[in-house]
Amino acid sequence: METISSIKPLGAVLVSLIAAMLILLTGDRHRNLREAWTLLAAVIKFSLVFSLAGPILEGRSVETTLLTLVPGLKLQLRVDAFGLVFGLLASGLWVLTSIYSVGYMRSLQEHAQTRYFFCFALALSATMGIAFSANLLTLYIFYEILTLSTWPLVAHKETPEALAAGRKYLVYTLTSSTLILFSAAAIFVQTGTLDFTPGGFLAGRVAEGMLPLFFALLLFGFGVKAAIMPIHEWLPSAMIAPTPVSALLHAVAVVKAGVFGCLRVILYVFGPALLTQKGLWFPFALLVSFTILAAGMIALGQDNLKRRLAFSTINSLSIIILGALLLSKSGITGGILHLANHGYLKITLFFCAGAIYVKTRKELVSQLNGIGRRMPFTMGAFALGAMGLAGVPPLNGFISKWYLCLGALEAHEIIFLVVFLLSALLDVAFFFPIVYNAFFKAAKEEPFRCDEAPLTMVIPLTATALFSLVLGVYPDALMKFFSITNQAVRAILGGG
Amino acid sequence: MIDSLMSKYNYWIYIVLMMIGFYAMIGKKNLVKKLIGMNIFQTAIILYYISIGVKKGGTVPVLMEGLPHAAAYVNPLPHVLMLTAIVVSVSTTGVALAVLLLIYRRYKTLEEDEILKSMR
Amino acid sequence: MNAPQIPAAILIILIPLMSSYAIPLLGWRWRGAGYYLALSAIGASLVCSLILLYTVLTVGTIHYHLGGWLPPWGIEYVIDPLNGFVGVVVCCLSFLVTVSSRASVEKELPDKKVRFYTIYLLLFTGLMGITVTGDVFNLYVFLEIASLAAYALIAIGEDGAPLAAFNYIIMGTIGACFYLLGVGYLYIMTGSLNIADLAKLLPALYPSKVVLVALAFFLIGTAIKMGLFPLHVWLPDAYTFAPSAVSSFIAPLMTKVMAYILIRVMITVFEPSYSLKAVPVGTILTWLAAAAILVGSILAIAQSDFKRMLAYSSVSQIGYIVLGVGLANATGLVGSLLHILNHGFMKACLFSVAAALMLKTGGRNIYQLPGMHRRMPFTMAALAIAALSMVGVPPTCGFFSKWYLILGAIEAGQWIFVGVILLSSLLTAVYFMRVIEIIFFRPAPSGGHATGEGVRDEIPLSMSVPLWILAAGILLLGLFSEKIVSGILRLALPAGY
Amino acid sequence: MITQYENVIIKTICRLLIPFIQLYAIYVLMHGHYSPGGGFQGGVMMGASFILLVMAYGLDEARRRISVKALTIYACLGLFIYSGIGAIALLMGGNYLDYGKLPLPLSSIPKIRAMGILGIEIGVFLGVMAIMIFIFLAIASYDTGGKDD
Repeated sequence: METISSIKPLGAVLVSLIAAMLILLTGDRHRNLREAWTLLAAVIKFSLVFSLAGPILEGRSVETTLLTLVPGLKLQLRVDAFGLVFGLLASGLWVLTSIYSVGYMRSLQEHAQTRYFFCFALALSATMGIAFSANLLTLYIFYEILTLSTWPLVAHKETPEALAAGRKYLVYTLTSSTLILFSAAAIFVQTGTLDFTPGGFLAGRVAEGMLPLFFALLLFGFGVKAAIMPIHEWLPSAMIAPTPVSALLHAVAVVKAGVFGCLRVILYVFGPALLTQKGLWFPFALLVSFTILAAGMIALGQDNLKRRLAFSTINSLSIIILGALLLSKSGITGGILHLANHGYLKITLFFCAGAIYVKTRKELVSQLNGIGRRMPFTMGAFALGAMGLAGVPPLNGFISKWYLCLGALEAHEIIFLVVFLLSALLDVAFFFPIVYNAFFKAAKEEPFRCDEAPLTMVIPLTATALFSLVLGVYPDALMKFFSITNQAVRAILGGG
Repeated sequence: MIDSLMSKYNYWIYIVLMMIGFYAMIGKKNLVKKLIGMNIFQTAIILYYISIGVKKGGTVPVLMEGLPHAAAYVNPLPHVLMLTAIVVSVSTTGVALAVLLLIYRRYKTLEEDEILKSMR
Repeated sequence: MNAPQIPAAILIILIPLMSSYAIPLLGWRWRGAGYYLALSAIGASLVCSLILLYTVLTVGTIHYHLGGWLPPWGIEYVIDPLNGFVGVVVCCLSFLVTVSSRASVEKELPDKKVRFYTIYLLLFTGLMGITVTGDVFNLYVFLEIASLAAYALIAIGEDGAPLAAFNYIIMGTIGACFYLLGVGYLYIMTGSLNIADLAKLLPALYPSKVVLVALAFFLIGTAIKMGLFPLHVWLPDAYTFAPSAVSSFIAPLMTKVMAYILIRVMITVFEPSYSLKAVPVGTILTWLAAAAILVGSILAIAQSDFKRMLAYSSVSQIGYIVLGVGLANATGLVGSLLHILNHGFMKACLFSVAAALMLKTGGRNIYQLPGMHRRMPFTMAALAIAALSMVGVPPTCGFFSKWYLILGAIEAGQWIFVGVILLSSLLTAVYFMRVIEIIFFRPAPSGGHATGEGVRDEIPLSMSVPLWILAAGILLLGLFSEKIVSGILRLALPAGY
Repeated sequence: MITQYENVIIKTICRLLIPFIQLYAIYVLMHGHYSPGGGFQGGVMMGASFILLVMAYGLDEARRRISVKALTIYACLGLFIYSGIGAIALLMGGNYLDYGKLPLPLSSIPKIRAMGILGIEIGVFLGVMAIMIFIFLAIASYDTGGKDD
């Protein structure tokens, strides 16, 4: 594969870092200027990432080598098709979330907004770094930065519960990164490299007996952020964070970084060939299947809207991982596509939850009767997002689920096909009552009038919802997710 | 058995002295006694060094008429080293005494347990 | 072999030594002289150490013969990449710490400035002497100079300081005496005190039990001096009660230099194949180190006094350094040496923050710190960086020494120590993240005496500039650690590795 | 606080002994470089003579004869002589403490070396004497506090 040296990947990482510094320097005194930095950085970042799509689609990869970290390992950024999907997703949604954040934070007159925007920008830098890391150590570095920069966001409210949630978040994520570090070091000692290679680089270079250990440690290491079931507990607690944080970080950046890490491990460290040969994938596939179903069931019982969304997130994340674990062409395609599609759908839902909270201070599902008449745009978008997650055509969720089901068939594992279908049913079961109640059950005394959240919030959530629709009809729209995904899958399976 | 033990009597002496000092440092509650123990400890080592420089029939290491060979003199180097060690020991004692004065001025006692009680 | 006789090798200790007793003379007329004289002397030493390191790296090992007497009869100073590196670390950190000492000395010891800087320079002289000397007995003398100065400096602190200093004197003297006994046993066997000469003579004598006893004495002596668990009991009190300027000087440097002695003895005087492998010293060291790492971390969690917490964290970090030595392979040793540098920077930064807190609030209790990030944002940011580095978060430097140590442990097949290192970084996270949470996220106590809440009240420039250089150093050393490793540390490894 | 000891015998004997102790101290010093003895031993004896003085005549009398300020100067001066001679050798192009390189108008290198080491011994003598007295005074007058004077 041809490689181009360019500073664009570095630029994409640094631009929000610089913005973070500027935000800190600007401080609370010039709020408009501070928010301007965020927006400016978001737009620049997105255009930088977007400009990388061209070379990738031509089958090349773009690389920035910064310096040698330890002998044999470089701090290196390399954009490949898979990384680009995640990069495009995160940077694109940052633009919208920034607009939304401004509206949300100002409407609620939150405290410590400078810290909030600072950490937000920092987290985005780290996310970009994760997307573009060329090796496991670089990935680990950015992964740790992401953990720490999102900690203040989780603990933002500074109430005892928020602090406790922050602590829980730290305990889970730092422990998990310890596992990653351990296996990275052990793999490095045995192979002398940690560079991601499409199709994996471990085959024949690591002691046979260690493979299951490394696989388990790495998957659990990244799996904590991806909230695989026994180690998911931090995610619902972290929902105490402000809604934009939940939206971007807990539906897009942080948890997706975990999923992204899992997929990197499955597809670029071990590789489909090795995993099929050793049969390592099967126990984990069972575990994530359990997560999918259990999270769906738990979500049914949640009354707090954000907690319900959180469990729905856990459910969807495991679907993505399961897709990749099936190791078949369509399964991997579906997984990567769902990574992007789920981002748009879930952020829509979170945006809606935030808008509802800002306008009405309501957080419980049972309080939402008739809200659709008061906030038609918000709830319309919510309905679209819910349908997308359930896999209703013509939304983008349908496409990825279609591929996932195909993947299960290709792998000749009917049981996982059943899991996918059941999970779609569960999605319907826990989202549609909300939509139904919002539109068709009138609240008792509340007068009927349109009373929407601020424009800065409504525009982003409408945009994401509509874009999900567009992606469903034309999957290659604007960002060419579909082509890029195919590119990635070809590289993985061709190379393996 | 006894012979082999006795032939190395200088070692036994220094070890016994050292252990006495060590006991005083660890076991005594009075800080001055601890300090005295420390001095015994250091002196034991100094004695040990001096004893290893000595040889039977050796004389003072000052060049003398008729004794041209180094073999006739005791080894002066350990003694010179001990001169330095004595200086060190004196300064340590000096500093320790000064610190004891500080302690006494602050707590009006030199018993360790009483000091610890009053610190609480 | 015609080794270069570079005057820098002696000036590096002569300048601070002469300056130290120039201070009381000047002090009659000009009481502020101490600070400037100390600063310029240490600055001159820094320049010397850089010259030395550069010469070592370009020309080769420097031998400097005092009085023109050739070794093994005369005392010689030897600078090879190992102590050239340690020398630069010590000088560099001392310089920064000394710059920042002014304000806290003014606050805590206003009437003892002159004496303070006299002894302070003596301590520095002792540390530099230990670093450059190539003679085991000369090393003992410098060891005692440094220790005596440290006892005195600690004793002038507050509250429990004299008792802490006295305990340190007792323990330190036992340590030094054991070291001296080790020297004596080696002298009986070889008749030499020169390190290079000993290294040549000893291999023939390895079967002898006397050599083994000497090794054991060296080991115990240095272990006491650097506070290796379970001989660390003097350390927490001494670091806690010492004046801020002293603890930020002693904590990062003293134990590191002592660790250097351990490395020098284990690696250069004895051959690693003997001292670490043939006898189970390596195993003993690694297990003690593992215990130190865990116990230090756990005890640190239990503290509410900021300086005491840092002291226990030092106990645990010393464990890292010793662990790398005990692993007896190149990667582990590189990790140790790198950790000497990294931990020096981190601890200097953290204790400088403690000094800043003492200066501005007069207290050390971490539960009194909520809202401090509004009063002293830059200082607290530096604290956060250093704390993250202690936890081992990349790309700060703390991560990289841990990385080498982990690799070293894996190469040695010691999986359990990998677990220990990783577990301890989690424990470290517990106590440092707690501090960060309290400072940054807990709301400041409302009402009461905290009327100054939200008012910017930063430390003076003389403190904040070094602090920020240290904090930036933590980041830069992390990013450029590979340069240090391949440029200097690889050369410092013994031939057998 | 050590006060004057009212005993004629002790006072008289001290008065008689002290000059001889001091003379002997100087003898030990001057012979130090080619026979047993030297700066440290001489310095300790010299210091001891003053300590005897303090014990017999009390602290106040001793303070009148020798001030802390003077002691500090002596100590520093001694150390300066020591390291200064070494540094002069360094300046003359030799190694540190290479007495052979000292610019002394003497006929042969060994003689220059002997003079050099004598200079060193004198420095050590002054330093040790001052420090011994200093330590003793500091401990004897513990109740007066320890500030910069």
